[in-house]
Amino acid sequence: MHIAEGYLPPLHAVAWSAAAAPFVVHGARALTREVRENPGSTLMLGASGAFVFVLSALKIPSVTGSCSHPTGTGLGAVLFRPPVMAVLGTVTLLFQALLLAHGGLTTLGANVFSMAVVGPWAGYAAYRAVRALRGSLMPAVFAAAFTADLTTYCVTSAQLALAFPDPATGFAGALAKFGGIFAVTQVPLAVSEGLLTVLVVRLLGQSGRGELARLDTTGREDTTDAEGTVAR
Amino acid sequence: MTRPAPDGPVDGPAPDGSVDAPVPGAPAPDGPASAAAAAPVLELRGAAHRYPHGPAVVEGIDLAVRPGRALALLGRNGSGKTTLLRLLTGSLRPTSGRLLCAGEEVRHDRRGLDRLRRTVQLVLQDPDDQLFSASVGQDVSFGPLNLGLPEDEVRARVDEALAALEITGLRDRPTHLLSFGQRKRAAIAGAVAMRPRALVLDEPTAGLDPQGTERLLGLLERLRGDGTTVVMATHDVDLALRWADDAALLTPAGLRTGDAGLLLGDPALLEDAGLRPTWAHAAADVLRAHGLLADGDPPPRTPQQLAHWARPTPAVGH
Amino acid sequence: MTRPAPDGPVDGPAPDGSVDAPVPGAPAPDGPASAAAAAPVLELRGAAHRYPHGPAVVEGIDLAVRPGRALALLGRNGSGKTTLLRLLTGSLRPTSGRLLCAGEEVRHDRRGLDRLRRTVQLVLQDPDDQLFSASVGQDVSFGPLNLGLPEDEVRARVDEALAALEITGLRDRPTHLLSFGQRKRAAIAGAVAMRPRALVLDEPTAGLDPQGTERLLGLLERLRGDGTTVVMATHDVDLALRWADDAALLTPAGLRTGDAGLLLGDPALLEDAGLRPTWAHAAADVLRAHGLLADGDPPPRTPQQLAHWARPTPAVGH
Amino acid sequence: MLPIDAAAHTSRWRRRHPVDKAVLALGLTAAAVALPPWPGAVLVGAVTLVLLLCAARVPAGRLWRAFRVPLGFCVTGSLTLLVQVNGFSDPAGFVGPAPDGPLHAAELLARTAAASLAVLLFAFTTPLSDVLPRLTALGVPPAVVDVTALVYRMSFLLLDSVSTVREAQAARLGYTDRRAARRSLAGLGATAFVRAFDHAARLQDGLAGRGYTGSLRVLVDDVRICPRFVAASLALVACVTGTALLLGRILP
Ligand SMILES: Nc1ncnc2c1ncn2[C@@H]1O[C@H](COP(=O)(O)OP(=O)(O)OP(=O)(O)O)[C@@H](O)[C@H]1O
Ligand SMILES: Nc1ncnc2c1ncn2[C@@H]1O[C@H](COP(=O)(O)OP(=O)(O)OP(=O)(O)O)[C@@H](O)[C@H]1O
Ligand SMILES: [Mg+2]
Ligand SMILES: [Mg+2]
Repeated sequence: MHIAEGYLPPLHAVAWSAAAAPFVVHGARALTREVRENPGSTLMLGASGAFVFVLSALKIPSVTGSCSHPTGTGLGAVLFRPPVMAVLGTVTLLFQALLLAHGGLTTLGANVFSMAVVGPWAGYAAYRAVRALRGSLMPAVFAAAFTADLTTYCVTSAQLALAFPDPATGFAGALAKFGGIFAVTQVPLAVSEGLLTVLVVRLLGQSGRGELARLDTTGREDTTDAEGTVAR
Repeated sequence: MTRPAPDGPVDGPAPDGSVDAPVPGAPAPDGPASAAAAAPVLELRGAAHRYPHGPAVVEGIDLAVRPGRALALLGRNGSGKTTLLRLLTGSLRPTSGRLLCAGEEVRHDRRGLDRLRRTVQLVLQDPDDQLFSASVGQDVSFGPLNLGLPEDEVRARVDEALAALEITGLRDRPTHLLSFGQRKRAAIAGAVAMRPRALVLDEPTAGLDPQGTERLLGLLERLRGDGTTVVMATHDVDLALRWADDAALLTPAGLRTGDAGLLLGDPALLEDAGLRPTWAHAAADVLRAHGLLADGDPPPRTPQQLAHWARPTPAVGH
Repeated sequence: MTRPAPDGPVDGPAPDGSVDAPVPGAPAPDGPASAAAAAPVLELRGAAHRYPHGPAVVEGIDLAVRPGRALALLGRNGSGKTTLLRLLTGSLRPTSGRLLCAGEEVRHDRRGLDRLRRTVQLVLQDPDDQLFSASVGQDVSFGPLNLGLPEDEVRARVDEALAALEITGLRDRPTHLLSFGQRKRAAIAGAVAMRPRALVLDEPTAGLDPQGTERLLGLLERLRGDGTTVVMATHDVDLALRWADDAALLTPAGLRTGDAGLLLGDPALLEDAGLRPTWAHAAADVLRAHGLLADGDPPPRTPQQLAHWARPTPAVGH
Repeated sequence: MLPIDAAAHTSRWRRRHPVDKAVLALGLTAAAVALPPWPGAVLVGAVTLVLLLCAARVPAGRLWRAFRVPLGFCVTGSLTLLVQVNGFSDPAGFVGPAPDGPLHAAELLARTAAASLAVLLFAFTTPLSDVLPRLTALGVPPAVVDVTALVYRMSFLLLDSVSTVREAQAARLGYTDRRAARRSLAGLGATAFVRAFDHAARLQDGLAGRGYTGSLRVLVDDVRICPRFVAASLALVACVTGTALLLGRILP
């Protein structure tokens, strides 16, 4: 769930944009460096971005029976690394704002911060943590997707609570209010997305196309994978 | 897509006046068709479809797919062939009009579509749109598993479908390592494993080499022999003439349906539908003009058949 | 892909013994060809290619693309047509053998390829593999900009290419809202804007309806008139016979090149190459057998031409 | 395929420079967010609606279908302001109606609705394909612009294939029950991934022949920024702002 256009007061909108900017700029630098060193990667990065965009447009059934859209940021972060995901996530959010009227331009900063920065980093951290504990690939992938999804919603709740503190109990009350609403809908969705991501990764593995080389190299920094592309 | 205005009514009798002549290309009345039930397997009545925000793509469509008959659907690019096939198989819901399956109206809800999909299966033009599992065998098993069949039965169906398409040897191969023709057959196997009464194929021979086309036609013939009704969309007029019993042509003035031999021998109608005249009819005209082919006899269906007439003793008929 | 074993040597004289007969389908010697230079625009000598981890796909290829002549490349699925075209245009490097451009050997480094690409352009089968930009005009400008031309010149080239393909009206249209035929022409425009001496097309008529095919052939004819040499891969034997001066057939025994009329009239060779006999040759055989066509005259190239012979006074020739 | 995108490509203002439209639409968006909701946002919303329907001639039906998506979010978002959390110890109950809740909710609704409309004014008149190549002028690194433009083009192809594959799965009863749906969706996700990268590889081949060496520079139309349109837009935004502030003093 994105924060809708005009939902945040101007000060908040500016502040969240400022908070997200360094991450996006860092990502843009990493991407530019990647492209300079390896010209072919432009197309691979385009494909990654399209994949993330299309993934976020898929409708998946949630455990509760309702339908919702996955964020796809956990899988994206594991496959393409969080800095690059900051850029791809920003592009996705921009497209959603202008092509689908989801989210918005004034709230872009806030949405980028939750979905393209915190979510991917948290998901990636969860993935690395499980792997470091000698967990196998599938639990790690589940952890990445689940964590990325859930932290995104936690951050969104906090953003909303900061903007609209509860008249009686202030920030804490508002956090409970927004967090409570989201918890009901988002925890099942995060579980769904985690399970689905595991299935997708398993299928990719079975097809033996080498795409998963990306996942296997993520344990070692700065090694280029079979396709010599995005991961860095 | 610019369409030429229709140049005159196309509903009159066929211009060659051969309406009453024995129908070339039609199977004998005691062919496999007559055994099946008389009600059309699938029927569209007054169906129309418009995509959101667009004009109507097809309108006022009356089309009956008769059991056991081979139906070819022809028309120019963008005329709505794929749309029509999707209407026929329930993938799209007509914006007006009705779809009937074995005489009963199809309701476009979950249960209605479930039932329809046990009767009819669509094979898309691009096999990659249908193959999404890791191996051929897995992919073919997808449909039968969704039918809720027990594992043994699923296995049997997969075996049967792979055998029917002559790709048993490819069962464990990953789909992306297959050649185009192999992927095409794997996609058809996935549909055949559902044991549909009608199989609907969108441009099945596009991208296949001539011998691959021959082979595919042979396979479809076998499926027909087993009682499956087959519908295909194609741009290849000679192929349609050779293969189909009935033809349906999408023209700017609407859908024209009828006997394949008659419709595809009508130059004005072909022109309207964005097609070119068939070699077969041109050759038959030449042969008839020179007394080499009797008026009621069917045209040669392949270059090989035509070549018979070049032999010292022309084999009339074939 | 299973290939039949070659049934005997295929390098002997054409079995119909017509080597010395005037070549049907070839242009008169004072056609547009003779004006161009005599050295082949492109030439492969003893070229072979194997993809990593695979057997050699093509081997011992000698192929010369002569200026001003239309060359058709035929062969079954997976026989290596696309591979050969990519070798010819430098997008693959032969694992052995050489590529010559206008008589000079091409070095597969940045500079050598840059020069080659000013001479030859490849149009892929799927237009979506070439259109990367959201608007047609922008996409067509990509190549000329890479040539380092000034903006005015780029604009002029874009205008010219769009006009040549008759899609000036589509300049601002987004590529994802175009029909297949329109995208195909946009992709060709992107190549034409490079003003190549040779244009190489991979199955350009696949997926086009017959009238769209006609239109594309007309456009290619115009480009040839302007001095562009055109090469195409196709599965459509009758189309190749009608359009091409020269033919190259990929058979299990190797590449056979020669006059299109001769090669495509050889049933054994066609069989070897996974093709079927042409209607045109079958019809010509029938006409000759009945004294309706002189021995040296070319076969009818289209059903419409064949139909002339059905008229009361058969028009010999056409 | 995406209705807003399709409409933007045939917009009456298509031939205007994106900056023209950005100044107008984003100026109005800023006004909608920054001005006091009453009467500011209401005024901005009304002006934007008139511009959309009368000046840019966006068909009302299309606009409504696009607008109801953000409107749904706006409404549910504002509803949360109707309640307040009292805490467990409060005798009035854990939650209760917020004082001035309806007022705050209405204000928020007005603000989000007006801002959404103003952004739709831009989205409905300006295809992204006109915007993206010009982003370098704003200081966006060329590599990022190239990638963004590719994402745009490839997304449409991928959306198309994903919906086709989904349809093919449905035809084989892939969405009849939850288990089947999960298998189908996993196949869909994996297919999307594989397709995206296959397409990138093929595109790379296709572009190499046209001299691709890492940059996807293209020539954009030579439409110019229209100073009069920009000036008029700024004047309109200023006028709306002034009127809103003035009315804010006069009105209760
Ligand atoms: N999903 C869609 N949304 C909007 N318009 C569509 C969609 N699919 C097809 N169309 C339009 O509907 C018309 C008919 O398309 P359809 O694919 O049915 O034609 P076709 O006869 O199958 O063409 P082809 O021979 O190229 O396969 C075309 O003008 C096409 O642009
Ligand atoms: N990138 C690749 N890597 C490995 N093998 C390949 C690759 N591309 C093609 N091949 C193989 O090389 C052979 C020739 O392929 P090619 O695409 O040249 O055939 P083609 O004659 O163009 O076939 P079609 O008529 O189906 O287009 C095939 O067996 C194919 O599987
Ligand atoms: Mg179609
Ligand atoms: Mg090929």
